[in-house]
Amino acid sequence: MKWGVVRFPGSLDDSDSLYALRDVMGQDATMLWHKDATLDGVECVLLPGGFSYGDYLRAGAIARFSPIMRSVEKFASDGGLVIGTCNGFQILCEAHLLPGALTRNRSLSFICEEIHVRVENARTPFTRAMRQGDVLKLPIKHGEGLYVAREAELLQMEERGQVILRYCDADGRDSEDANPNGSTRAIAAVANDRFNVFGMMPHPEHAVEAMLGSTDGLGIFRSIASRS
Amino acid sequence: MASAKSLVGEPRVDLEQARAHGLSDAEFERIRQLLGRTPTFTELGAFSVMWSEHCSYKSSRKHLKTLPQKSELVVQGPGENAGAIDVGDGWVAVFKIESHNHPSYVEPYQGAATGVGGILRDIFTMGARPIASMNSLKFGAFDHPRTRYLLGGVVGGIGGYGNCVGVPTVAGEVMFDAAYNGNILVNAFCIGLARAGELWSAKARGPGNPVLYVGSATGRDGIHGASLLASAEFDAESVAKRPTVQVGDPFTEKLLIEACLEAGKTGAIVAIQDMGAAGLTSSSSEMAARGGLGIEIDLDRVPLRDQSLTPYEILLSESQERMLIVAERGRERELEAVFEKWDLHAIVIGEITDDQRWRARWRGEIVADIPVAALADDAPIYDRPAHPPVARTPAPIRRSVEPRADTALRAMLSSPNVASKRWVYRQYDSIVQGNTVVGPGGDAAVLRIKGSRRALALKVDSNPRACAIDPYLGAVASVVEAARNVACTGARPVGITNCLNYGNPERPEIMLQFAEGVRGLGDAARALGAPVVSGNVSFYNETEGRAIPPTPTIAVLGVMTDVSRHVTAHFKNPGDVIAIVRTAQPSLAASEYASIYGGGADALPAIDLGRENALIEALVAGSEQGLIKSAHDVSDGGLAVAVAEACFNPEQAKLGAEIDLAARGLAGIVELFGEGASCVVISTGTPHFQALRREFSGRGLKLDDIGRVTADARLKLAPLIDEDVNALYRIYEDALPGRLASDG
Amino acid sequence: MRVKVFISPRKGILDPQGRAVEQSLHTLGFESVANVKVGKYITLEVAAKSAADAREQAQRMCERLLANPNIEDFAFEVSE
Amino acid sequence: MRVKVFISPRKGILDPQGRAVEQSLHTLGFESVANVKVGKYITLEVAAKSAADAREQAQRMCERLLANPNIEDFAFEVSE
Ligand SMILES: Nc1ncnc2c1ncn2[C@@H]1O[C@H](COP(=O)(O)OP(=O)(O)O)[C@@H](O)[C@H]1O
Ligand SMILES: [Mg+2]
Repeated sequence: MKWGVVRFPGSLDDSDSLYALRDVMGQDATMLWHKDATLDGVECVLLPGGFSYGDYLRAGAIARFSPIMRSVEKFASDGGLVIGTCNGFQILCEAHLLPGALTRNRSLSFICEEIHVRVENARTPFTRAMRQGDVLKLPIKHGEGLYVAREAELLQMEERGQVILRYCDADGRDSEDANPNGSTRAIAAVANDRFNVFGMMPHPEHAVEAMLGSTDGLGIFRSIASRS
Repeated sequence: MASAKSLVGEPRVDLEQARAHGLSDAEFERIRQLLGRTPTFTELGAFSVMWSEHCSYKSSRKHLKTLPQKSELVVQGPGENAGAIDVGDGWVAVFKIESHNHPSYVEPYQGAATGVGGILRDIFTMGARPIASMNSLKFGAFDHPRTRYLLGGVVGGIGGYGNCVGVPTVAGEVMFDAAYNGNILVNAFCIGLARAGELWSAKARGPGNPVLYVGSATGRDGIHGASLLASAEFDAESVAKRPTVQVGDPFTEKLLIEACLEAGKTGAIVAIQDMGAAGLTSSSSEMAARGGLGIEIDLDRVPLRDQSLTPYEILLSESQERMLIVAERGRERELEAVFEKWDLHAIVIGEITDDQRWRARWRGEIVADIPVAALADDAPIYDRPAHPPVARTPAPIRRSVEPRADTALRAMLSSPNVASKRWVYRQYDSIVQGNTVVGPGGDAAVLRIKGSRRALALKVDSNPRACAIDPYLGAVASVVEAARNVACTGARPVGITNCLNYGNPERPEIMLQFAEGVRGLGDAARALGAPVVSGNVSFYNETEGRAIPPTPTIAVLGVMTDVSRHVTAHFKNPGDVIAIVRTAQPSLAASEYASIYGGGADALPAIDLGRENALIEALVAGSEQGLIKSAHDVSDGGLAVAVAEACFNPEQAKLGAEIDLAARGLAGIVELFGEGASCVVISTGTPHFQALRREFSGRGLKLDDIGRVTADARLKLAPLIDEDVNALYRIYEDALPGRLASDG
Repeated sequence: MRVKVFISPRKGILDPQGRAVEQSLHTLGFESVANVKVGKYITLEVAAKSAADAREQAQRMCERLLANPNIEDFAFEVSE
Repeated sequence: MRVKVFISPRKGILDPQGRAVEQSLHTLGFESVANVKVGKYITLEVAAKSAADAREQAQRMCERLLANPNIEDFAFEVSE
């Protein structure tokens, strides 16, 4: 599968994502520049973590107007696969490609630590290589990861299975302590209603090598790659 | 040649004015001699910053010269923006530490943030990509009214800046002590990697080469900031200097990192330096001075945030995120294109000349015209008197009651100095760039080098309590502690950077502390074969006449040849042998125990540097052979705390330890809680114990089997302590957040 | 024309910052303080033919960039 | 009483956020926009004997907590 990782000014995990895809997983992956309009024929677009445009105003608010985002919107509306991690998730929400928004963590401070999430829906292109109920150990590192959406919208999302990952403890149980940022309904990842656009706050690209703590991020990338 | 003119409306330059600029009468006289006339106001400003302690090292230079600066691995010693060491496989590590103490006390968030920004620029101007940061923080007593505010602001600022530029913060230290109530310390470290043979320089070459300005526009930020703030003692009045606070823009810094590293690949950069303290003045004059050349700058071309800035202000501004580049003539376009790509502008503001003068023009006038060397090299060098204070340190207060050992252990684990610093470091991105094998929480950070089996280990340490008792031994202890932390991971210490935080050097007793500190640093560095390749001096850390304790902050870089052999601090398997090795007997002097319960000593145990080096060698050899399962340095809180910490693996169900103190002759307060003797708690599988023991005994050290790792999560230090490890862990983890959440 | 934009967290949306500020104010002795909301205050200048034109531009700026309608409400004022 | 507090980056102090927003507004076609500053908008309720009392409390809240005097200016309005 051919992947494109978008580099915005202020992207930070762009090289790490490319490394995870290319060097660790042996995928065909290329860097895309935010000022370009072309997606270079990729089959999956990854919007990486970071502080695009310094996260000034609101995380992702300015990046969503980068020239490449037009193409990403078009690509998504044609059914192309788009995944946003951390800042990428924030950008996708700002661009209205995903429902809801990400706001300041409940603690008001940046949090970098390993957390656990549970796979809530394994019938999506982003989770199909895993099983429902699987618990993944992944790192988070963000200051604005508290997921919010309108109550009616949340209910609808739950019904359709758009809540893809939820924070939980190491044994997969729900617990207030296991929700690191205070996200509504402990939501860590969501998809759009067509299930081709996906955003997650944890960093799968930082969980691909045992020496660095976890390989659970591979499940996400393998799911996507298994399409072709 | 027309000499520089004063401008209409500029203040008159006389002795009074020179004094207001922090110059001594003799210094002012010397300036007039060097120029053959009275300087203009703009020139006076330039001299005052360049001849400040901060930029000229006038009081410290004589001592710093004595430090060991060479080894076969040193690629760049002091003199450039940062030092560099060959770490193998074609890589060079570039690193430095710097203070941002006073700005952080005035405005903690921005002060700490801009401290991080400044040290990053020192690294990437060497052509190295920054790969990790560390910080060393000293606050006042935890319950001092300003401490929480300062702690929150400083940690927020370090995270706010570091997280946004994509450089992981991988280790550090935090201490609370009433001695810092009015003068906190914020020391920031950064390390980068470059390919061997591809370092850049800050030495101008080629008369006629253009000088380019890159980055943020110039504002009134920090004028007389670093120089005055860092050179003047702190009192209530300086709080009123607030409007000059510098604000950091990490987003622009990130663009600068990428753009500069990309621009460097064109080969069109001759020299590059960031505009740090003393901004345009220091960067331009220092680059010219290093090349033995002159430089001419047209101030009308400098991008300004506010058009009303005067030449004086433009030259002295310390606005952040700005770089000065000397380019190869005719290749400006290539550089401009790279910076445009990153939405930054490179603007030609001057050129290199061959007349060895530092000249600035503004609106058709020459506003400054000074021999480059006068500014950058001819600051006076002082051999300041150094002798001990008349009064000696008062003898420590005796303990009235001896607490129970288990009570003391719990008190220690909940002391902010010993307790987990997770509250701090979880606010830092410690994993970006994907190299952090061991992040904050370990004895030292371990970073792999992609495409190589090698890894780097890093730690920063200081020991002001020991330095207060004995500034020489305290400095030695700080070096060996940082080095030992690095060796505990299996890495061999290869280089040192340091930030020397002291009081007012014009006071002989402070100067003695400083001289002794430098001597200790030098002796320890020599003994460990780890040269000092960069550093920073921060004097005048005083409030209302009271100096901080001498605080040399030491960062050590270690290299391991095979990252898969790295060692961490936590016990691994039940049944493993717990062993300790020590270079001397512990003591309560300068200990956390004495600071809580009283009863310290007024002398430190001697340090045998030969044994310290042997300990490091044995740790490295043992881990390279895979004989060590865990190694943890005994530091604040002594042996009892170190063994407890080794049980605290946050990643998995806790293990316990069973140690019969009585049988080993360790069942005393000093044995349990004493510090100062380099001591390491090691665990190893029983089959490896004898081989490991031989590694130590072959080097004249004794590795003592003191107990076993247990599956039962209890800490048993018979007959004194028998505690539930999970309960202790909660005390240790909850201490900082709990205290911060409680009112007051 | 000068434009002042006031952005507040929408009712019903968590405002952890507002809550933290409220608690700190209580600790500082302002015990009666309630209902604290922390939003953004943006000021700018814009060339406009008329106040109506400026208002129209401000409205579009808020909708497109300055506020996020999912979580924020906005209001603005225009003056010479 | 209702209090509205307006906090802006102090004049002369770098406001990177304002600059980023300004550039983004230009890209979105609002080319004439200038001098963008991004600050905070805080609203709260406070029990007060009088408008003067409320103003006095608001002043102290701003000085002690809401604004950072090193880099920010503040203003406020009080209403019933
Ligand atoms: N300011 C900080 N930033 C990052 N990490 C920190 C900071 N302070 C402490 N740490 C981490 O917490 C752990 C304990 O630090 P410290 O008490 O200095 O270690 P030691 O026991 O060697 O003295 C270390 O892993 C250290 O890197
Ligand atoms: Mg320490």
